[in-house]
Amino acid sequence: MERPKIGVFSLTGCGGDQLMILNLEDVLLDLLSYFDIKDFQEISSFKEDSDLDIAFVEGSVSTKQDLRKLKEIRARCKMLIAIGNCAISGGIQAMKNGQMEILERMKRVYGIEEDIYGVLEPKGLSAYVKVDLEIPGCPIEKEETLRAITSILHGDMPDQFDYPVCVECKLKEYPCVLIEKNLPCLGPIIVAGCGARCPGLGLPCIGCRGPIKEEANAAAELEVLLSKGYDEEHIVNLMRIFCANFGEIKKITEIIRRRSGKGRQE
Amino acid sequence: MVRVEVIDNVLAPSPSRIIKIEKMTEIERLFHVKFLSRDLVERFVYRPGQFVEVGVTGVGEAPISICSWREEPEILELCIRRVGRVTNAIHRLKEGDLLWIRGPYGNGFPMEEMEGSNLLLIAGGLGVAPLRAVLQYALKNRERYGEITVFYGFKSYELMLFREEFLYLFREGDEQKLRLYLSYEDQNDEKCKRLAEERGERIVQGVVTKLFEKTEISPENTYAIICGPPIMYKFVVKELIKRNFKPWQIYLTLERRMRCGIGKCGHCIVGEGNSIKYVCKDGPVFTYWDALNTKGMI
Amino acid sequence: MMYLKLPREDFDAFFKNLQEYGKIYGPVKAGSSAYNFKEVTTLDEMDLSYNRTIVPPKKFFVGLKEKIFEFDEKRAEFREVIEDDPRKVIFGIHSCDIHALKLLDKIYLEDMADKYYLERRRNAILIGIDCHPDEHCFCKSMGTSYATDGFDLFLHEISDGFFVRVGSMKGHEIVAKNKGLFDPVGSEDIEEFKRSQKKRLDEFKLELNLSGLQDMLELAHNSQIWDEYAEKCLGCGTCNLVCPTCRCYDVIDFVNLDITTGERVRRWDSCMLRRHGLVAGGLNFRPTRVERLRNRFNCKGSLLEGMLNCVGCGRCTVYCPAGIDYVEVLRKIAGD
Amino acid sequence: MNRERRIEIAEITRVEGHGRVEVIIEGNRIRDVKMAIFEGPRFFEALVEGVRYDIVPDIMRRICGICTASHSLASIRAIEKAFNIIPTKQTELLRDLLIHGEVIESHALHLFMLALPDYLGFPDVIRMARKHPEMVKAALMLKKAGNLVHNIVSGREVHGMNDMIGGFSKVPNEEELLKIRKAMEESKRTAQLAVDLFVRAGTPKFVESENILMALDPGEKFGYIGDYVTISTGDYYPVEEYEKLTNEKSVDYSHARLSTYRGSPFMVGALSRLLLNGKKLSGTARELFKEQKDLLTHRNSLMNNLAQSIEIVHCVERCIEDIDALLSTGLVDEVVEIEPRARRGVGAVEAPRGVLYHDYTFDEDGRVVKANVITPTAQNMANIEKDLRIATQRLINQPDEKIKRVLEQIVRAYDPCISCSVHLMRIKS
Repeated sequence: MERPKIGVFSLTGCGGDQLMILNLEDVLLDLLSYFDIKDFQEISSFKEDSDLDIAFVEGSVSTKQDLRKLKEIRARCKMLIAIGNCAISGGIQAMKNGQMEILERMKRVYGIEEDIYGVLEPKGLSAYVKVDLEIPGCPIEKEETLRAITSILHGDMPDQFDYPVCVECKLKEYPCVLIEKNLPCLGPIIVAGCGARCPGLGLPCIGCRGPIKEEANAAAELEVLLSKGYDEEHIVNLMRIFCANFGEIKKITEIIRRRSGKGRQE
Repeated sequence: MVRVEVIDNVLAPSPSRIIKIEKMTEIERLFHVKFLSRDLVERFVYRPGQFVEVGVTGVGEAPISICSWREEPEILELCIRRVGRVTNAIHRLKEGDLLWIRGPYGNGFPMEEMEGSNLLLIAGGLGVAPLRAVLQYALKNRERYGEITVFYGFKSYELMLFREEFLYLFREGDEQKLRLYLSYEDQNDEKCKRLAEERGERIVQGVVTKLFEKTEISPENTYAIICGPPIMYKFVVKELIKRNFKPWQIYLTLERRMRCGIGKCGHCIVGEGNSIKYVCKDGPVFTYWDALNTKGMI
Repeated sequence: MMYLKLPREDFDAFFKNLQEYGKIYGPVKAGSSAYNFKEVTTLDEMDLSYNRTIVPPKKFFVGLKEKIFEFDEKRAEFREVIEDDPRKVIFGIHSCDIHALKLLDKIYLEDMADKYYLERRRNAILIGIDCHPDEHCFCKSMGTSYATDGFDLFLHEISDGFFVRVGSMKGHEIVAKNKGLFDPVGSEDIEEFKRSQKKRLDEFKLELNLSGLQDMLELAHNSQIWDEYAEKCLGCGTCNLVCPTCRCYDVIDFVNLDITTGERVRRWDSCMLRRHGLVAGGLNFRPTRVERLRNRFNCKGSLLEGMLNCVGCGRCTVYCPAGIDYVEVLRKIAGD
Repeated sequence: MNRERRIEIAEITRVEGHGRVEVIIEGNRIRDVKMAIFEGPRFFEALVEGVRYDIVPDIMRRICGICTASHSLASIRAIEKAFNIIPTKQTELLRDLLIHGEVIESHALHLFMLALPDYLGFPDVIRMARKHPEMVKAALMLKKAGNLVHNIVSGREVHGMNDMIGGFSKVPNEEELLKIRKAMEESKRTAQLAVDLFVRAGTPKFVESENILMALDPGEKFGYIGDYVTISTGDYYPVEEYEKLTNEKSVDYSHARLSTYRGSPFMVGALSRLLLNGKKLSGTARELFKEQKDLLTHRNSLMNNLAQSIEIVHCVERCIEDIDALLSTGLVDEVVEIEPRARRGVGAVEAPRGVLYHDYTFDEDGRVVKANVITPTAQNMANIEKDLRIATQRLINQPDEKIKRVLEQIVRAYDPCISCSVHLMRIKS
């Protein structure tokens, strides 16, 4: 079998998803040996501008330069795999999307009003190009990633998680932190695959794998958390950490904004 | 604990060799598979309308109805449409490759019970696959059945499954006392139009229910057997009821998510309140009477 | 049935002697108010006054998530994965959970027995224990508050020990082997047992009227009640995963790094999840939460397998993050 | 007329994040040295505005995938200081363990997988592994030992969640800690191998020049957490006054706004820590530090790699020491009451690549009013440019390719983490 030609790229993000691949210490060398690596800036100075069978891309599209780079990658690869929450939905940096204009963010942090970066409101890859597979997480899970890769090498597309963290939480027999500790757990609306890491540590799920697309009942989750005594603003901030670009969450932000009579902070 | 019938691991699939692959359409292929174990061939007794779980290692299993019927089931024919992960993987396989098979499962059509009666087979699209097994069975045991009428609807000539076979029956079926009617949906289908020129009384443009206009169907001593996309059932049943078919004269075969095929995994449960059934175990063949009593069945 | 008394001072010895029948699993505190069946080596690791475990003891017979096969493509091999020693003692199982296992037995063992379930079930010892209902228990209404069979031994606490019912040959063997630890029951013990059972029945607060339930469910097909609860429902699947009578499982294949070997895994599934009714090609037989919710209540309220598919353990209500009360829904359906 | 000569590294490889180097030479004079960053900004300080304190660390630790625990701890410490929360001894030990684990993971990744290929002449670790499989495997196991600390103490390798304000949600148990201990025992040899490799590799001298060094004062023992900054000039400041130290200024030789101390570039990171706090080292690391004292000069920033390797030895031993201390007293679950206050807090830790500051101001409900983060790479930028300038000047007669290789090596020696240093960095593309 000819080794698939791959590239690993990053747009705007923390580098944590590429790092998770490197964190597969036990199998890393074996895994990499299946591929003909043409571009992997984080670990290699070798670079070849060839066509690619698979491109792994992490990070969000947050600048015009990101967008240019993404389009170039898409044009040269057969299969585009978005790795991590940033590449799927814009990630944590999208948290204030629709709430604070990007230039306002620039002003607050850098004290300048001029757009020297060519900034775009952070979004995931699929907002701009066709994405063949999304591996969620902030960061991605090693096991899920490995299984996706072996599945692809086997000739198939991997089976993806489309059920909530609650399922895994029960499979692991963890006590429910929402019920037992009244913690603001987002588990019911967030995609599983992490093995319910946070509830397993007695912590609430903060949603780093993103919502179950077209399925998460965010409105009901809001009601549940309100009934636990959390204030609207905090709940919305919480949901927005990783899910700000999703329709259901946007809707909730709007509802709360209208309810509290607050305008956009501009 | 209840009485237990011990067979070896019922979830363990058996290796079967793909001995022939026929391309039927862009997305449908006919796989001829042969069991590797002689033992299994002997154990594998099935009736038309039953299905098998077909598996590809590393991907999973999918329920596929058996579309052939032979006394000696050394070779099974499976008409597989490429729609999901498993069927995609199956389509990537080549002649000589292995498929992993479990079964046969489900109740199948009550062929003995229908002996002495007329048969009306109504198939839409891929629904022709299980009905082909019924047809093969009935033709092999031709003397046991009365008149056989087949309605077969498809989108276009190119998408017609088992084209050669059915065109042969279309033209020569009368010799075996079989009346085959065809319907095609594509108005611009030149090849079908030519068939209509050839034998207009047996082919019509439109949906399969249009074929009821082509011929007199009597409910007298007749069983109707339907298989097609879910949307088709309601319309076909309506026509049959209009013609005084009783609900127990109508057989349907259903599709559901069936992970285990043996009434355990729970995915195919259908119905409400008083009537809840497993499609894989209690079906996939049901009468319309069952459907009337089981909400959500069709 | 055979009745014996296990004096309190022999309890510890009895527990220790059970170890020869396999690892012992008992109710252990998991959170501030939750319990799980976990392996225990001493009596005091358990809390035998527990109300309910998060997941039911079904996990001992159908693993929560377990490898069932390994395959090897090069060798054209499918190998079943069955544990070496399936012997287990489930200590302190409640009557409702015993009833649930009777239903699971019908599903997994009647025609085409599931080998994994069978092996484990045959090798497990079930030791029941009396419980006291809390505000969510409605097993009395479901007729499952008392187990007449389906266990090997059943322990009923009385003032100076346990009133023991011997429910099977295996149970009989155990008491025979531990003869010295058991006493015959005296008339006072019988009176105390009777009193305690009466008292226990009086403790039930929650009731559900079952009469005509299946008709009520069918008649509620178009009811607004489903919409109302579907709006509240998070669709998280918890109710199914904690249910002792839910039987659904899903199967997934994984490929190892060598790309030619791999495993087939089965995992508990839930009919509240979108994929449950989905077939290849994208058609979903239960596309919305309303349909899924209605389906779940219908399945639980049905007589599938010839018996009620709910044992009144209260888990689905207790663990529902949206606070949906199972009994409340059924009462509304029935118009109570 | 002098011809303009441009030397450009379009994208620095084997570093975290995206950066570019450009040098413009006119005749024998270097007109311009730029290290530009083309990493998209993420505006973390704006993201946490209005956010309640308890989810601030969850957001802020996502600034960086590599030094995630450092950001986490800096963030937590800032909040604890603002709310006057005093962590328990057990918490302090677990945090110490966590950050030492992080340094092992990060340094092992940098030294073996990113930097070493330079010295041994490979484009990457994958190709290096073909020639030196055993060494690379050992390095991966060392890295894994560091990650094991992340996993057990913070919950996962990247963006752990178990370390929180006031302590840890789930305190690791004895069995888990012993697992780390075992991994560390097994890592000792590889850790020392790293030192050998970098000593033997020899370090070029083309950047030799005066460097101002800056590091946190770790207190009694060598370490990575502290509340005061010590500087090679002899100055000493509480971290609350960090703005005096990291004054970001437009300087005449750069297009970027760079951190300078009293107008001069300075250096943070392993070399600074060793040279400023090395006398606080103990055990094998102390011996090695003494042995290599001559090599480890503050005048050669490329020595940062050797310093990192000695730090790994220190970290491996320290993890064992921390675990022994934790086990000797037994582990207990601790609950800390948190009462938000309308106050400011500054938390600092030594990230693997240098001092990291988090600074928050809260309102009375514990919501962030203002936040500021200064990363070590941002602080090093001015010094990197200074070194690039000096090296180019010395190698001016060499061919472009050679200069490029050297420049990239210099940047890499600082182990820059560009993606988290976007802050305060002005790009020019």
